[in-house]
Amino acid sequence: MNWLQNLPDYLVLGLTRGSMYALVALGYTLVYGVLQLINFAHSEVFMAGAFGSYLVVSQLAPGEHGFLGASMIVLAGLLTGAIVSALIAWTLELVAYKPLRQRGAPKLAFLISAIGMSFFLVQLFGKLFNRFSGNPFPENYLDKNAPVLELGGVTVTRIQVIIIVAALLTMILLDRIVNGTKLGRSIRAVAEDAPTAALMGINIDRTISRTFLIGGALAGVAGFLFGQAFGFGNTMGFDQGVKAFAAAVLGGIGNLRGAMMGGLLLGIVEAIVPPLPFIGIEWTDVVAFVVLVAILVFRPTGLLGEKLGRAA
Amino acid sequence: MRNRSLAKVAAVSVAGALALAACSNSTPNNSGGLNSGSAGTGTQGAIKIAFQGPLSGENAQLGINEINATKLALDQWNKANADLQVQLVELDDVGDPAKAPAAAAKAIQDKEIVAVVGPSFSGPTKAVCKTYEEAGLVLVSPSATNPDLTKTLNCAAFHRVVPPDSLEGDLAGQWLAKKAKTVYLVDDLTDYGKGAVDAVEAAVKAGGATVVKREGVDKDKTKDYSVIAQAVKASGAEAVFYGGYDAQAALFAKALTAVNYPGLRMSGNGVLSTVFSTNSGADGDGWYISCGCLDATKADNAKEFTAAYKAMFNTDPSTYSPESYDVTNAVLEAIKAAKAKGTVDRKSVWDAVKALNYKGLTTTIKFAANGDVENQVINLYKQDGGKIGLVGDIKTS
Amino acid sequence: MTISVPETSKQLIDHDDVIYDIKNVTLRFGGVTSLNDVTMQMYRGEILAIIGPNGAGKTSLFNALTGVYHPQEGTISLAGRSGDSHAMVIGKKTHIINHMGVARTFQNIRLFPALTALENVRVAVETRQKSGPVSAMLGMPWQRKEDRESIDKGLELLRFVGLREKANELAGSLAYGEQRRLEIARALGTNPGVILLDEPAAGTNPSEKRELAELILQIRRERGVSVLLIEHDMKLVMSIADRLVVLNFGGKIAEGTPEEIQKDPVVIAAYLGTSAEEAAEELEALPELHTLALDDPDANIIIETPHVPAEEEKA
Amino acid sequence: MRNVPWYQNPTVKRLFGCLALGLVLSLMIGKQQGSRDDYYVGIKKALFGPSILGPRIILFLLVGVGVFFLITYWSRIKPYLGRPGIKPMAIGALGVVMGYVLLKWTDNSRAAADGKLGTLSDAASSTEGLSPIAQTFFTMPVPWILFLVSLIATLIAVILRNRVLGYAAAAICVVAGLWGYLAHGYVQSFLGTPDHSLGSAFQLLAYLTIAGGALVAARSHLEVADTKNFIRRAFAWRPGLFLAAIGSLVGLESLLQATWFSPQGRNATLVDMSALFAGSGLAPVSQQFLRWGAFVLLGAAILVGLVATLGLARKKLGWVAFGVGVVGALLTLLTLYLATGYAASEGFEGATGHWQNLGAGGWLAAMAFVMLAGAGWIVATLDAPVQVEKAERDLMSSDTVGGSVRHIPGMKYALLIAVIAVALFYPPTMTEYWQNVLVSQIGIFVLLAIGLNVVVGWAGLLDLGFIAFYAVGSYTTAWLVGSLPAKPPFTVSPLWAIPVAVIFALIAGVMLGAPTLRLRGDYLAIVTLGFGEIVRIVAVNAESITNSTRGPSPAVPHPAISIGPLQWEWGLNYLQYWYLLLVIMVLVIIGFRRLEDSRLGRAWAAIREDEVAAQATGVNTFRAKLFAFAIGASTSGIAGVFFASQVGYFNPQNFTLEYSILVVAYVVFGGMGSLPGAMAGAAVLTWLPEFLKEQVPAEDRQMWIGAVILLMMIFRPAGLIPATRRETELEGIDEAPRIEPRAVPESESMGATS
Repeated sequence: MNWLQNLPDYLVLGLTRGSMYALVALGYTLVYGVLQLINFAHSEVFMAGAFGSYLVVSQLAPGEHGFLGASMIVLAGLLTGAIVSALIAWTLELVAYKPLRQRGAPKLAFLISAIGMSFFLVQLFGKLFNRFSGNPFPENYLDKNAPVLELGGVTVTRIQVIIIVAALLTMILLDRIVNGTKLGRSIRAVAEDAPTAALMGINIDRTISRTFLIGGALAGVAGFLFGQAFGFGNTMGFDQGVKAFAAAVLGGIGNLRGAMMGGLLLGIVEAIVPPLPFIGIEWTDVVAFVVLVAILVFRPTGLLGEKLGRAA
Repeated sequence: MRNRSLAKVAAVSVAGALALAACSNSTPNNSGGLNSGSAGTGTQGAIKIAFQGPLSGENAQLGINEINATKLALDQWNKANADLQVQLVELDDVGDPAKAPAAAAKAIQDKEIVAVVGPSFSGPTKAVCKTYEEAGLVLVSPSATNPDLTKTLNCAAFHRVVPPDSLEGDLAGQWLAKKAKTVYLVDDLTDYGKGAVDAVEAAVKAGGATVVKREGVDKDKTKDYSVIAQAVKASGAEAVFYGGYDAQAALFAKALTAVNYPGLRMSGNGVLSTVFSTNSGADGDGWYISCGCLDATKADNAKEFTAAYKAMFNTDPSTYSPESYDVTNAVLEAIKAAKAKGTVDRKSVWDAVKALNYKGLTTTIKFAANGDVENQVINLYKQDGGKIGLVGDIKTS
Repeated sequence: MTISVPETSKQLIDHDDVIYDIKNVTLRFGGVTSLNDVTMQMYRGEILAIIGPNGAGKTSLFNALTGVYHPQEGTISLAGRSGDSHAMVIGKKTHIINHMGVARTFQNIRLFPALTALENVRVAVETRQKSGPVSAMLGMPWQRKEDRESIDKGLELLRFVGLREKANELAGSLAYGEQRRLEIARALGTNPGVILLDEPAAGTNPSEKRELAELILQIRRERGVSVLLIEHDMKLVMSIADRLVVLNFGGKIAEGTPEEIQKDPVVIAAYLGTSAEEAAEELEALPELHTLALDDPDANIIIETPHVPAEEEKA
Repeated sequence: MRNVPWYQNPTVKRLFGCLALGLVLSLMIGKQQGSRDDYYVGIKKALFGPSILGPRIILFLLVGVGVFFLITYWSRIKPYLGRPGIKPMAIGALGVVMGYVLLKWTDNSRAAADGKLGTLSDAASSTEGLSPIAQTFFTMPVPWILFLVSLIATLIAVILRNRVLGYAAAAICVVAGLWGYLAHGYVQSFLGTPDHSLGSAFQLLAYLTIAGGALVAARSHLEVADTKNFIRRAFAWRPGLFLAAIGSLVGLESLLQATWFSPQGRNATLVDMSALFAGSGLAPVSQQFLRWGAFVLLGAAILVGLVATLGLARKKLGWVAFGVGVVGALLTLLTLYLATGYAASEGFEGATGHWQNLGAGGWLAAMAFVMLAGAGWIVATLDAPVQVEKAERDLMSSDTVGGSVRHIPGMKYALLIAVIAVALFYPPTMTEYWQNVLVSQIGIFVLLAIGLNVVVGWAGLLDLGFIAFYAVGSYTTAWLVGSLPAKPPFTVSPLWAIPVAVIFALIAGVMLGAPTLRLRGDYLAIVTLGFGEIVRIVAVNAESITNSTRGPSPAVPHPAISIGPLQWEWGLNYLQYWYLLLVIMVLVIIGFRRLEDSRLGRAWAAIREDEVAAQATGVNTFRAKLFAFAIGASTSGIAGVFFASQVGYFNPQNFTLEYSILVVAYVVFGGMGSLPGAMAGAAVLTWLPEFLKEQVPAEDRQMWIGAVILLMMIFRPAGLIPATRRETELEGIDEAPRIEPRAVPESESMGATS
């Protein structure tokens, strides 16, 4: 069977797609953990990362580069993406969330202010740069389609390796931060019980804004990877954001391992199910959402449940 | 023009209003007072044409390609015809059928507008054509290619200078069937993409080739074309046809290269643009593109147009620019013809458009009863070295 | 102590009519056993108090009785209103159990703060009504009649708890004690046969406590509603309860009249965290029992005036 | 004290924040647009483009610094804002600037391309033969000088609280406002084309507001104003007066200045029109109405209405005003109908039929008559004389002396009547473009917001796939009229599709709700979002049922009614749709208001507040939530029917996720759980993009809307019109105990019994 023969190829594609979902989903989950809110503008943080890294990479890329040079450029892209996105996320928290928190606004008001911020950022970036949907990153320095690995007919290209490795390293780093540092402990404490954490001397405001910084950096990494792999534009965030949010919910929102798992699972499902002969790629999103609904109906708090967040 | 005076503007219409009052007083007991109001309607202050198309939103680039050409044509016209100055009104319908009625209302309520260039897209056309018809405004579209518009819509106001998708798709399908035994069809789930692929599908089958599979990839939602590219490759099809627009086709082109797809790639007129060639770069080389249009940067009789366009907008003309240029010129000719016969109003321009016989850059504009041009040519293009070039008439290539 | 248990208390209790029949109920959360083999009965017309140290499983028992939690073992059968036949509780949804004649209040007040006091009560009253959305939109006569009835009943209940004047104020803006009473009024709105009060006196001042005790007695006397009570304030409990059940670590350790419980070394041990023998010895060291009432400074009164209710009755 | 690093100093932080604000503003404002060839060009233009102060960035940073000082010294500025008259002055000043800068002053695009004051004055100031009054006004700095003079005079009056200065300032403002208004009138009659521009009327109102500020300053006793209560007292002073006053103004405008009849784009006022039809075959009653009837009736209505509301022999005069108003309104409409019909039948050039070629005048007259009749009715039926007296005492000062007025008698009805009059008679005076926007954007989304308010606002369930039910309604209609590839068992007119669409949408709502309603908030959100997307994708892919992206073909016909002799078809006229929509909306609103105050409405509120407590109180939460979903969905379905038959052609693109999110934004922006709020939110946010078309590049509109939403949530998280619990429902029962404790005390009761 055709599909079965190509399954390993689809799996690799799903893994790359899923890694990026997971990176963005982690941002949703982190914020949900500390604020119990959907950060609707997170998709725009992701988009900003792509633009930010492009501005740097497009300056560095022209000319001949060896392997080391190319790696440096990729690293620079990852870093600038992370920095720009982290800054945008931090600003976002400062402008769209903090004032509302101080006023004790209803929960939906946060959602709407984030939506407002999202509209604003999409169009501001469109105005500042351009409104095309598929701007290409420089590619010549990278030779991104060069095969790195061939295993029984499955080819893994250079860009795929970069995406998976970068995502993996970033997630390991995140795990170290959350479980191994003082900041991580305060994030977990705030997620568990903010008032008590405050009594324990944790600065809630600072913890929240640093959580946004971390989530933003992850999205920025994803932004660069996505842009380098598929192109970027001011509207790239929305759909990617919706899927990543779905992935976060799938894994159990507020749960970091859940977000990683949800992202990978969603990516793989999207890559392997639609090419089935009796389904079709036009049903990709339907497949994704049906899987989501089915899982939620049987596990109302996602695959791994809400570990970081509070269960009601 | 800062110190314009209102007086010029007002002279005509005020005369009408005052006459209305004065005369009616003097002729009691019959309706003569009412009729005398017609004194004010004999001449017109200005003649306007409207352009309706997407000037914002996802599809803005196509609209901008077209309106630029329209502006160029008008500019040239107004320089050459001091006695028949024509102004342009821009109507943005975002390419969305639901937003089109508002744009149409704006055109209809401005009584000085006598003809409309557009709408650019088929969906908005369907939504507003009847409204225009009722208002007596004639439409000439440079790019609405859905076959229904001239088949089932039954809207006398509508004309277009491009062949319908069915014709283009038909010939593209025949060409594909000659080149490949197995064809994989991908559309972008839009009105245009689906229509084009429908026609290709039928023609490919009729030509004796097999359609391996037909799939759709959402134009707005998808950036990652790797799965569909892998599916195309896995199917082993000898050729793939993509029905959709430029930016997405470029993404698809890259994905196909990434999976090392060995077969033939082809697409329709929506892809013929610099956006495709710049975005896809080397990955787009080898793509064949069919289009019922002329590449204005290449065709011989269009050098002047290309130069003037580049001079005015600092960029090469792109998809549908030459068509739009032709449409605008044809409409202006119709206005001129109407003026020669008497007054320029919606009715007279309508009649003049129906009677047009104008040789444009892309085709000879002479409308059949259903609103399509009588003479329809489909050309084949190919991208090489990052540039799209003309191959020739698709029937003979 | 100004409260006196009415002489009629005994006559109000019908020991043949069991409301709740709880048999061997065990409730676990993961590895934690929250209720362990609890068996007890509640009779119609009685004021039954459940006491025990923090974490003893009192609120878990309430949640099991009202269908919020579903115990893994045992049975709970219920005849909510007088004349009802017994039906099983476990597995039924909360609102169904409420419809069977059980109303409750919460330890940490759970009103609908953005609704007015009257509306809070009306929500409860209207759960017994029939009219649907269509008749409401069309303004059908029977719907208007029901609407009227719910206002009348709501106001009557507000008057009963002494909040008639506050009918139009937002529940969230009421004083703490008023919120407690409003919660009781809301519970009564569903026309229950038994009302479960979860620490109704928590956080109220002594005069409010007296009013509350009066109100609880009134609920039974005037409305014929049996009362199941969780309370830490021993003074209150001892003064109004007919019978007490003591829980510790999820299990029932004692059951009896207030005076029996006060003398029970097992109970005292539970509160002191010692063995029963030690407790019996330390029974003299009365001030230690201070812990019984947690944050109530004059809780040790219970020992100082141990026999008040019983003696009054005998007299 | 811990040593704080300099960058954590709050003042420094604030300064940085304000400078950042300036930076962002410089990026936002202006026509600059990036390019794919040079990614830096947009930023370069935004920061270093030309401005009056060199590079733009300097200008905007200065703005930032200004904001910084404003915030920093806010505590010192704030006490001044409490001064009587400051608030109306500030609001009025803002209004004048808006009227001068943002709004249109003429529709005649040949006179002024963008129709704004600046461009119009270029042309008007040099026009021979235009009245000097207008010419002077339109000589450029004049309007701004007028504005500055008015503002400074008022400011002095407010600061000094001098009575004479106050009156003088008020007079200056009135003169300035009227001057602009008249100047516009002259231009309009000079151009002789009908006009829909609002600039001059708006600046007049704004000037009057400033004048009000000056008056308040002149009359106030104290240094502190209690504006809110002052307004309440002003409205409570003479119930209905506010309605009568607006009615009078509208009436005067209609009789003296507005266009009544405009075939072929001409401009005939009432006088012109009566002359036009004088002696023609038009029904005599209408001829007389045009000639003198309108003046006499409106004059009488204004006189009687004002006298009645001002309190002389109120009741009977109230009925008289009511009668005159009703007769006037009916006669106006009759005349408009007959005259247009007659003109068309006589072949008058440009006249095309009944109700066609009308200007705003007739409609404004009808509006005025209805308002005056309403004022009369309020006076006639009112029975709260005590409050009327009480309010009078404190009316003319805006300071705290007066105390607050709890209930404003008749206010509810006055507002209602005003809204109805405007909803009925304002749309016909708008341009076709705005009529279309009103119907196909504003109206439909208001209906959707009303529906979603049930789900989000009342039941507290976050539904991000609401547009799916709208799609179900639209496709059901298309199916029932036979426009889809899948054919129905029988075809009907779209209007009869409403019940079926309601049922289908309801079923869809229940189908979505039943399995998913046990999910908590955010899980529900993503599941509903998925559902919305699934519906859209199915509509795209199920070609044999929905005709995919091509949409219904042939187009969905316009609705028609034919019951026996009654034949009515909704053609291409947007107004007909508006009135149909109005009927639907009124029915839905009445139903929903009752629902909100019903047992289900309270159950929803209970669930929203505390679901566990609601369950423990016996509320069947699942059932109530399902009802919310179903009711919301069916409202959305009705909107879908309306949309399908109005547009005729649609495709799955009209049902994207963005719309679902927008509707949620409308509801929350307006005020969650508040019916007027949700409607206002939808109306404002659908109107805004159309308004912004005139102000900013089309591409940037969504950026500004995002900013507006963001600011709204930051500064007013409860929304435009926040929800309030309705106390009035208890009025009858509540009055007694409220008064009892106060009425019993010694003095009064003793006096009464002895």
